[in-house]
Amino acid sequence: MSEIVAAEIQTTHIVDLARSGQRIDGRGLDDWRPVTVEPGFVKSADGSALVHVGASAVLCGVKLETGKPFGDTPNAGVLTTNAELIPLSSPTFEPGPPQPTAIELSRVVDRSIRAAETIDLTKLCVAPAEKCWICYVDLHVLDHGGNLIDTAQLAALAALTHATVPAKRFGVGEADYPLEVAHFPIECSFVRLGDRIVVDPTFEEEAAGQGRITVATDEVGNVVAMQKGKVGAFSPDEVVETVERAFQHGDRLRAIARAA
Amino acid sequence: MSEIVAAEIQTTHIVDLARSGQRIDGRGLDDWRPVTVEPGFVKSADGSALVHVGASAVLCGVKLETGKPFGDTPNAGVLTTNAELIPLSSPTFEPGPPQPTAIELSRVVDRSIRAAETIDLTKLCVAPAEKCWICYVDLHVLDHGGNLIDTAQLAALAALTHATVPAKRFGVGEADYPLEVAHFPIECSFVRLGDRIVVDPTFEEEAAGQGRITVATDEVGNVVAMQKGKVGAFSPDEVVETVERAFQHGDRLRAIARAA
Amino acid sequence: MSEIVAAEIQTTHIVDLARSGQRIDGRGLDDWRPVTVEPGFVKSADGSALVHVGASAVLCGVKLETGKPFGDTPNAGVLTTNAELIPLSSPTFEPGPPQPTAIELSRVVDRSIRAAETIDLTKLCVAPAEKCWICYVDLHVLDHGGNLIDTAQLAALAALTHATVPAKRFGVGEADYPLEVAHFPIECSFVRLGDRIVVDPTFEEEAAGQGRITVATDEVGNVVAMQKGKVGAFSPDEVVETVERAFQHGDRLRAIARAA
Amino acid sequence: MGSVGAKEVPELLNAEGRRIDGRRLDELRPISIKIAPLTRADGSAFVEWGENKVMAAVYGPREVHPRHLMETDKAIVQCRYNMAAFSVDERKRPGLDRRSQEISKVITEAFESVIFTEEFPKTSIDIYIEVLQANAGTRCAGLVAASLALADAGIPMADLVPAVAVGKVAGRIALDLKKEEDNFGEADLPMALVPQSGRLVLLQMEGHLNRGELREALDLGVTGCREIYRKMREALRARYEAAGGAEEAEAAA
Amino acid sequence: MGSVGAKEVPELLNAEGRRIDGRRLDELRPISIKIAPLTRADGSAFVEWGENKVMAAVYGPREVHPRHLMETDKAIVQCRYNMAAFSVDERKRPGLDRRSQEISKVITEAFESVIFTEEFPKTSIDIYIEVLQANAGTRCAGLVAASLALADAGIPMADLVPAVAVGKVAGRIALDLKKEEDNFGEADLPMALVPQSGRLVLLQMEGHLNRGELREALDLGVTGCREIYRKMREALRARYEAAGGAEEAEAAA
Amino acid sequence: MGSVGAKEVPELLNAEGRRIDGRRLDELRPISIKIAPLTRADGSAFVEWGENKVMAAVYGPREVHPRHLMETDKAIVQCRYNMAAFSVDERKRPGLDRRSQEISKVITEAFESVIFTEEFPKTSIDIYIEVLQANAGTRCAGLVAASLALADAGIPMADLVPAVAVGKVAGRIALDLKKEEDNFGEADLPMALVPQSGRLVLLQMEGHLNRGELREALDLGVTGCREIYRKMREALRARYEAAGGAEEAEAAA
Repeated sequence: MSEIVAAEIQTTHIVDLARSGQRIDGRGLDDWRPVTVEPGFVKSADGSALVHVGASAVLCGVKLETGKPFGDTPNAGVLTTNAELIPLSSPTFEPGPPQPTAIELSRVVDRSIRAAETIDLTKLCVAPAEKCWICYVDLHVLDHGGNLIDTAQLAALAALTHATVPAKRFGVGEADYPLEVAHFPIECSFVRLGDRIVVDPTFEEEAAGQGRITVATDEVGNVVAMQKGKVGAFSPDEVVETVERAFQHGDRLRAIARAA
Repeated sequence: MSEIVAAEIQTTHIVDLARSGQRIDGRGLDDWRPVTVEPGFVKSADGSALVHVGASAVLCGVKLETGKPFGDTPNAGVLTTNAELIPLSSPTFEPGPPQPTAIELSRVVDRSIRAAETIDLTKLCVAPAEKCWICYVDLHVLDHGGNLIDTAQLAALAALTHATVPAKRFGVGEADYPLEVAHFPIECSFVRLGDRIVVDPTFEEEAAGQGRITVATDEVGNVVAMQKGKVGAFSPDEVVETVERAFQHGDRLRAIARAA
Repeated sequence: MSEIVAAEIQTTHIVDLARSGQRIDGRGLDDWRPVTVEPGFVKSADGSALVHVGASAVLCGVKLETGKPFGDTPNAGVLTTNAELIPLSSPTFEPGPPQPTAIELSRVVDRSIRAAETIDLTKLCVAPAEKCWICYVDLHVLDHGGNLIDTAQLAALAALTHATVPAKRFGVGEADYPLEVAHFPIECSFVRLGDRIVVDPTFEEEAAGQGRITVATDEVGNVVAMQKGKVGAFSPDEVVETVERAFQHGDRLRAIARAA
Repeated sequence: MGSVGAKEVPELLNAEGRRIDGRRLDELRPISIKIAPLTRADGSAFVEWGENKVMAAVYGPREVHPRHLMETDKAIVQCRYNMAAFSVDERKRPGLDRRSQEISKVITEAFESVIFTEEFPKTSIDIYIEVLQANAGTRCAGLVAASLALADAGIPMADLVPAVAVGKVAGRIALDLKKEEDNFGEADLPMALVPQSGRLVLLQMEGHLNRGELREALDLGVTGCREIYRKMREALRARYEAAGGAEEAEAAA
Repeated sequence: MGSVGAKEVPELLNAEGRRIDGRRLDELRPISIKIAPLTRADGSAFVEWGENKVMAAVYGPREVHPRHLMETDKAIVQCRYNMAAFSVDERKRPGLDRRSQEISKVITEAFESVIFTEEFPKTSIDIYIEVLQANAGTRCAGLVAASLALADAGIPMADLVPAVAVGKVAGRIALDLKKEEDNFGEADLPMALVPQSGRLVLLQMEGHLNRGELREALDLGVTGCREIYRKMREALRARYEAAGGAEEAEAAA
Repeated sequence: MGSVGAKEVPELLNAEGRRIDGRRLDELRPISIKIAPLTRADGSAFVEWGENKVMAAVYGPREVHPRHLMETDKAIVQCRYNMAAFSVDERKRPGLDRRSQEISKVITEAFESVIFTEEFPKTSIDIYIEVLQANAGTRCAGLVAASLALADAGIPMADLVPAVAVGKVAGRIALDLKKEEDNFGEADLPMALVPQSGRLVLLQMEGHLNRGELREALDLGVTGCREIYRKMREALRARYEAAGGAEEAEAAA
């Protein structure tokens, strides 16, 4: 049986299940897989978190260094997010420079963090136009079991939430202090399976899906970022539906990320 | 019919025509296609020109920025020419780093501008060894209908001729002022078709040609640059013939570029 | 006859010979091929040497420039070794970025030079944290007849031994002066052929070998670097044996490199 | 949006409800379309939209390059969105940066959602978008130009794909932001619509919108897309009438 | 070793012969092993060794990519050793630097020396080692993790490959250096052993050792490798007993 | 030429019409040629020309790599001109810069114009030129070396390809510029001749030459090429006589 045929059969099966409100792993259409958050997993980072969402695992490490502010934002520090889809994590990833999927992943996570003003970048300024903190958020995908965006975003948020500014090490203060986190955006992704829209898709559901939509919400009722991805389309009503669902999941996940 | 056979038939046809003094588009052997020059096409550039030569179209944008002079020329500004053979412009161009053809294009255009001392680079010095203007000449090929070198060079010359030095924006002067252009080199390319040498070759004539030669002349009777390209050979007498013809075409094209 | 079969036959032949204490070029198992060292081969370098070991040829050029010390070693200059396996030197090398073999070559040569403290890097400091000498050791492989590591390392040592610090040219002194060389490490490589271990392998012996081991010794009785390479294994006793042999060859080769 | 440490914010909306360039909140910038400006491409279009200038070209269906990307049951779609070095205020280094690669990806996926790729197995449909002059909304302008270039190339599609960005300016939802509005606005939401199905094939968003604002933004965007759709069909009709006319003239000659 | 211009040297060995972390000269740091922590890989292992955290995964035997590397008479082995950007004190730029490429090469050659590659012609066995937290000895920790991942993937091998680094600290030969010892020590000698043959498949060295010290270092390293070998087999046994137990439980259910 | 802001110009031509190194205007620098200095290449040559040292090697006809460049009706020619990092005063970063890529292209095209490529369809003829020490005129020295390496490799060609640069120094047309003349000269015109046809297969020029000077430069260059052609043939003859002599001696033994 050719790969194409096999994939088609699996897609049909997954879509048929969804039509009757079911999923291959037994979840309901609006259920997440189990989520675990281990902050401080990596001692060499200034902040870190290992997040599992079902079979997916992403390790985020935050490092802070001093550097020069950008010319157009002399009073602000710099936040930069990078994702590596290392071939360890999936048979479909290859070594080499970041591919569009990795770039989209890092940019969508970055957008939620940035748009929500998670970190007040002006507080990362040390001396205007001279010196500031550069905050690197590095996402290391370890196991690709689907829904990497949400897994990675949760890891980034948890790593930032538990990060320390190494002021002493860089000679810009007497003591290290916790990085201040102002907002807590949570990204929540859905895929279309036929006429149904399911949350937190597995690897197989993503492959079978006809369009993905990611909605980032903050803790005070704002949508702060969205991204429609993959081949497929959503009606405005469907978009509004995913936004409602994202707000609900957001509250629960936010509690997990902050408590961990 | 294989591609190779088809190409051979077309080559034979083009060479046969040339033998009888004719060309596939009805021109004489020493005729250029229609030339149009639209300066100021791009407002975001400090100078720009869209040039059409027959079916070929090249957009040149000039941008000036302040920077540091090179160590060995502390009293001079910097001129740098870059060409992109973007895949939009021809089925034969591929995305990726510049290929030898793009590099040759930018270097041959750059050589004519530089050797003719088109811009007096010492006038781009702001503070010796400290600050100077860096003049970027970016060539964006939009449609590849043959003779890209001359089309691009004309676009570069026209864009420079109509460029403004953004002194105010960069805080090195009270007001912006026109970039001073000292000389007006014009490049003129030929290909060999059998025993005949035709000017301003089309895409098909370039493919059929047995050697290309480009001659850049200035407005005071100098040859300032030459480049033999492609597989093929020219006798010294033929070289001298192309130089004479290049001087004549140069005068006419120079008027078009400056008037535009 | 397939290439694989041909290679197997040659391997068998080479291993059989070694079992009876013989080699394809008539040498004994512990004999080097003829070694010649031509220092000063390249006038544009501050130090250079062309070294032939049998059919292998490596040209090393040393250049010194002033630059900034690394942040963590403000009182030291910088030594950097680079090897290019240019496709001129072997049918098996391809153009492009350095491949693992070239990287291993440069790093193994660099390790012997660095670990032996061949150059006292603190003497390359001009002004602490401000200015220092950067010493580039560039290895240009011209002919790959086997045992490139030792050939290249000998070229590097000879080029450094005969190098001049261009103090006058860089305006940090009245006159140029010889680069001070404190130690004289020599690398010596072996390959396993069946149960025998032969020194200075040819290209064919390297292909037939089951493991390579390189030992760098200095002039005062220290092993300063080792590297096991290629598929294959060595017992600790065999390692100790190669160390003894490396000390003996080292003394003879060191004399050649310094005398040249 | 919310550029940290940015300069003083201009007045983006005046007392009369007019925007910085005099437009109403639901008004588009002027759009002009030229079909088939290029000779080598299989299809092309040039769009001037406010102060944006965007060229798009389509090649294909043609051989897949590199070969290992070929799919046996359908055409692959490859879109490359690129900005000319001189298209923005500060010169951009040539080549695709991460932003351009992300935009290339979402535009590719938008078109894969409407092109009948299964009609051309083992081929590639290559879409090139070149931003020559940029002033906010270039990805939408690029989508519109590329959609017209696809039509010009005769690629079978479910529909044309109009696109527009909606934003939030001085606390109000506004259509089709220009550069100053985008820099100092509070949200940006580009979208692309398939008019016949009423579904969105591209949707991105960044900023702050509450539930009500989001609904309003989606509705305003859909209305804007439908207006652009009319302009796109008009341009194609004019082109084919001209071409048809020319052909008739030729036939009559 | 001997970092030029480096900071003051800490006391690496006290009067009682104890090292900076209280270990004896011939003592290993604590090692903990987790087999099969990953779901997508064909085999995987996670090793915590002192303050190192290293993940390894194996894929294969599978199709060779890129194709031209395929060998008709055996499997190729491709190992990629990579350090996470945040695994070291000063952030490392993502991607393989020259050091990582060299380590990838010597580890590849070590495993090619024990894997029965001729059983899987025309395939690739891909080994990925990710250093998540580094504290000296990562290539050895990576070899141990990769060796266990190969076993977990069921790749036939002559033997497991334990590895350890030996060094010289305050003039004495010491087993399994940690970061401070590595930075200020006088020699570093990482090695990997095939226990059944007693031969070394990886051996590197840098620093200063005389003949006697070298012999001592080799002997101490072999002893250390044999201890690690025991831990590796123990971890695999525990894993398969647990798995077997689970299967029995399932069968009984 | 005319380096902006460069140092004081030395006296390039003295009252007796002698140049900076004592040569007349139409005089070449000394040239010495070694055929087949390399063992691995199919053909090779080493040329010392004034203070230039250039090595060339030829491999082929051999399998095309990468495969997609293969042509079914002829051999492809691939020339790579490269400068060693230490070949110039200021260290050059390893790898092909834009200048080297352009030179590689024009040299490739020069040789494609004389090699009988149709005799070896589906193969590649690879030419490698390494500049080890540079002092103006390296592309011409490289062409000469590569031409001899092609002959040594037995590649069928219409003719050898001698090359030389002509320039303008202190207002006079001069043959074979050295570095100071090139830096402070007013024009540089490298060329390569096919002696039997009298045609040029490489021609570049930069600087200022009026019509008369250009004619003079071309003529002087052709004369220079013919002199180099004699030296090239002499070197090949000497090589084959030596080789032949050796073979006879072997046969007699």
